[in-house]
Amino acid sequence: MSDIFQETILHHYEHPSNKGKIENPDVKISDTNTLCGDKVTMYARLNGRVLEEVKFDGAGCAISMASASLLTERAKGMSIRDVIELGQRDVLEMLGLESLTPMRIKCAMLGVRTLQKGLIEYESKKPV
Amino acid sequence: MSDIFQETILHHYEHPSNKGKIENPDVKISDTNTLCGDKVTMYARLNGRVLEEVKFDGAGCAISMASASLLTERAKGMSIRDVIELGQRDVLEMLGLESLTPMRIKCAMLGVRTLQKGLIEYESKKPV
Amino acid sequence: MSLDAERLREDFPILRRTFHGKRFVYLDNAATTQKPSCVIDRLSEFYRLYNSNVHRGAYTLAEEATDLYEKSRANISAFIGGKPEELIFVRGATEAINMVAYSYALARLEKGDTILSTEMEHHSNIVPWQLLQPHGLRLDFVKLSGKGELSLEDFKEKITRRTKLVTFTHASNVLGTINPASEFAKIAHDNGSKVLVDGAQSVPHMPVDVRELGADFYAFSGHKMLGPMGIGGLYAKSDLLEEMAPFQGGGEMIKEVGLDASTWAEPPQKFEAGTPNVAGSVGLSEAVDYLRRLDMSRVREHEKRLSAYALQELESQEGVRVFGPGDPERRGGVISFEVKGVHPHDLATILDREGVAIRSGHHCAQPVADWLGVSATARASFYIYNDHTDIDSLISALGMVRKIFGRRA
Amino acid sequence: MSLDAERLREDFPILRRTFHGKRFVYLDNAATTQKPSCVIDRLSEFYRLYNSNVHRGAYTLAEEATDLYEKSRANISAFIGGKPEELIFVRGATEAINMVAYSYALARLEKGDTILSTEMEHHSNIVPWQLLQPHGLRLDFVKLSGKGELSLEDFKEKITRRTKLVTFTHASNVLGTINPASEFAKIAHDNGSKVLVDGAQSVPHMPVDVRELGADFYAFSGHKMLGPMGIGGLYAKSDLLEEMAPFQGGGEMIKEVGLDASTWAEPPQKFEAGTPNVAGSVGLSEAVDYLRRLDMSRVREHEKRLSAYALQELESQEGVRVFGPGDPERRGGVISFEVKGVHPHDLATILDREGVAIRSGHHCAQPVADWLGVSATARASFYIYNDHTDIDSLISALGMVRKIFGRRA
Ligand SMILES: Cc1ncc(COP(=O)(O)O)c(C=O)c1O
Ligand SMILES: Cc1ncc(COP(=O)(O)O)c(C=O)c1O
Repeated sequence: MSDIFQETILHHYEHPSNKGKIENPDVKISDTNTLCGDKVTMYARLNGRVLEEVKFDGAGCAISMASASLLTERAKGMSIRDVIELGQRDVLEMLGLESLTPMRIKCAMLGVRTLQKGLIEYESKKPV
Repeated sequence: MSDIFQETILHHYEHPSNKGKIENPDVKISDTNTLCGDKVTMYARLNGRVLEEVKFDGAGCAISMASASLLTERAKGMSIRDVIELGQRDVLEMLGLESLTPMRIKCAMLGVRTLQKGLIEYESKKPV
Repeated sequence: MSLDAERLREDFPILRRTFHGKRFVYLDNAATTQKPSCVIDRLSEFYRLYNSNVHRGAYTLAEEATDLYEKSRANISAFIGGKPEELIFVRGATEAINMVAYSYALARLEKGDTILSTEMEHHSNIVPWQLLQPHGLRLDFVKLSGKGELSLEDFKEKITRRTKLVTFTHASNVLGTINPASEFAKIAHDNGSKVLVDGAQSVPHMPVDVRELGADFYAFSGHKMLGPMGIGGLYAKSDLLEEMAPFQGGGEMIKEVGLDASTWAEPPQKFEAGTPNVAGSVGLSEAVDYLRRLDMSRVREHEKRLSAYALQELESQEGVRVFGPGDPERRGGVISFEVKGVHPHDLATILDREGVAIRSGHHCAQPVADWLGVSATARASFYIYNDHTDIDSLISALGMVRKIFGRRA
Repeated sequence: MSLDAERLREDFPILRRTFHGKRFVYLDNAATTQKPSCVIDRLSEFYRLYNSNVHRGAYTLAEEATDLYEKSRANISAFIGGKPEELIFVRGATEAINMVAYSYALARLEKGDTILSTEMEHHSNIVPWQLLQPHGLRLDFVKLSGKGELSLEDFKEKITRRTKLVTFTHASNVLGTINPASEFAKIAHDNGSKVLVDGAQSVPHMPVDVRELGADFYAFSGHKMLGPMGIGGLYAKSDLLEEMAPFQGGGEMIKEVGLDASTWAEPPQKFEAGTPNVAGSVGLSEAVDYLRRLDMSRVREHEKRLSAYALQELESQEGVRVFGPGDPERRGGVISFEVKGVHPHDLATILDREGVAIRSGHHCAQPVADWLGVSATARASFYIYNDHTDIDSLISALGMVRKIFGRRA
């Protein structure tokens, strides 16, 4: 049954990676999934255009929390550009899922969309 | 067909009785049938509690005009009380009809309801 | 290829009824249209298999219903050239216009700003604006002229710097007149005014593209285009939806609710408070598919031909006077007329005995009746399932009217 | 005699569906209920035989439709103890409450007057009042206390001379709590305040008599009581309807329209602008007949028994916490709960795989969730076609939840 709650997701839900705050982060941004009430805050410390450290905080369902946790692992060391280009396919792949219903896809995308918004804001504020 | 447009109604529609104004009437009152746009003004001159003269003016469908016309004939000489007690059955009888649809009943009752309203107002204003 | 109305009638169960022993000839399509079996069946199917509340359920049925609802939105919006998120589901054209009145005009305009409507409007495009007058908004009306066209001259005169919104019907439900909507919209936009088009009598009857027309807002009713009752749409440009205030408050339209303050969901949800009429949206989407299969240009051609025939036949009748423009190119399939010496209600009653359903009255457009100088008119209005034989029935029933009233006149 | 839910299920085609190979157990009745065949068929019949616009047609079909519409109004109004002319047809409870907000509160109250709502309300009974705050009306909320009851003490404290309207839900859609509506109404009336009761969760589930309750306004949704989507009612006392201002402007609600000014039709028409949802009214009337045949006291008894069983079973599960009052006498068939360590969404997803449909979220009542100190709850809600076996399915599906999440916790 429920292939959706397989090992990776449950593991990251119960033992999230990089959960917590970053002191004096370059990026700090929160968002909620209105439909569900999932809440997430994404933190990043940058070195030039590269994400040196990524953390998250929040509360929500297994899908939203596991995907935020997986994202922090994945995004570390990536460039801003590459993180901004992450899409649904990438997130599903991280989660080890083939598909999700439209409702749950929103949970899965909460972390990455939030981080992307934060990076875009960061870029637009940075003196060129 | 259309027993509704029988002789009496067509006659009174085309040759209405007592159509016109009464100068210095005791009762003068207008009303419209919103659904149809039928308009009627009823006039009455009273002698004590008896209607001595009744006229009507207005424009509308055959049913409303014929029933107003028939009413002026019928009401002449009646007491206020008796006019106020006239109901659907009486009006249908005057028109020589057994029944009317709810929509057309409103047309048929326009004249009598208006005159009744006028008489009630007249009574309430009269010093006792 | 023209429409085969006789074939199409088979899709409409109600048209198999008889009244007073006569074949049913339904000519009150401007009021509401009949429904094809596919729409009726789709509604049943929805309730038998997919009925659920939308957007919030985490179970399969709710996902299915949400999917149906949002696909219906996209389909119906595309039918008039809009994007999915530009369509708000409402009860009908009336609610659509009231929404613009409250959420845009009342919330965003300033005291002294003017709304320019016209004398050709349905009450739904007059009364909502009158209700704003006590709040300091002004209201003016473009005049009727000629055989029942809006006066372009008067329009240009009445539009001023204070005119923030111009609102007019795409097609008149009394005179049949089709207004040059894109021309009017251009004048309004050049003046810096927003444009609301009442499409209740156009979306069902001709190809409509809101972008080509240049409408900022566009209102229509599902029940006048083969769809169920209780569903319709307000198209609005995205940037306007962003800036508009909510209309009704409640579930679905919020982002977060606190006791002190709340924030709103993104459009279109922001304007859809409460449980939506999902079944209605699905039924209307089915109606749109049906119309699309017929092809709206052919629908328009069909009605043009019918109108031409009806105009010609009616005008050849003694004592009959037809209102509105004479040229079928410039009018829709709505024909108001009067028969000398016979009140429209009496006319309608006699026609009903012959199986012919027409409307009589002011058709919720009293200012048009006032302009015509009548208190009521008789009105025949056509749709895809009407054909020449229906008009022949109408004409022969008018013979009966003459028999009853005429011999005495 | 108690309800035979298994027999009743045969009337509901959707309940024959299976999901993921499992029998469908629908436990989201507080969101919307399923429809019996008689309601679905009645809708089809309306469109196949009686579809017409109402009130204005002079032909037989329009008379028939008008008759159906007004008989439906009388029937539905009588179901809650009202007179025909006291029932306004609306889309649902949300629109009903918004109508009171605009037509009564905004139009008739004065700056500084207060509306007293409660922390127990659905967003539909919070946001419409918040939208009035910029117009100078004040808003206050009676507190929740105990296991999820409204604090009588706080109510008595918060009601002041400026409190012109008290509004509260008859039954909570999250906690299940049934409020002592007539007691509250009496306090409000003694204070000179009008009373609006949100009956969305009561009319479907128990005998309701607006006069006994002492409600001045009463709001409810058809889709939550076996009826179609897109139809509901606002009951209001006649004298209030007289004094209220129109809500939406348009056809049907007018007496006479001039360009300068218009006059209004009598209630209820005054509040029903635009073509009404006649089919919806007919479908809801059929639903009311179905419920009347079942007998609303038996419906209430049935749900009470089900709730008692569900409460007992849920509370005996490890890690399950049930919210709301414990006594089935004082609660309706709505049970919110949480399972330790499992987010309500994940719970709902796993249950769905077992064929059990429950809701998770804030249920459009964020202040209740805030009071409970959670961001979401799981909610099972019952209706006439549910029975003990459905609750057994729920409980055994919870076992699956434990299997997946539990072994790790
Ligand atoms: C031109 C026009 N506008 C608006 C309306 C109102 O539509 P509805 O009654 O469906 O809201 C109608 C039809 O009644 C109409 O003909
Ligand atoms: C208590 C309560 N009030 C109001 C509503 C709103 O009803 P609707 O969405 O049908 O307008 C609901 C249901 O959603 C409810 O549970």
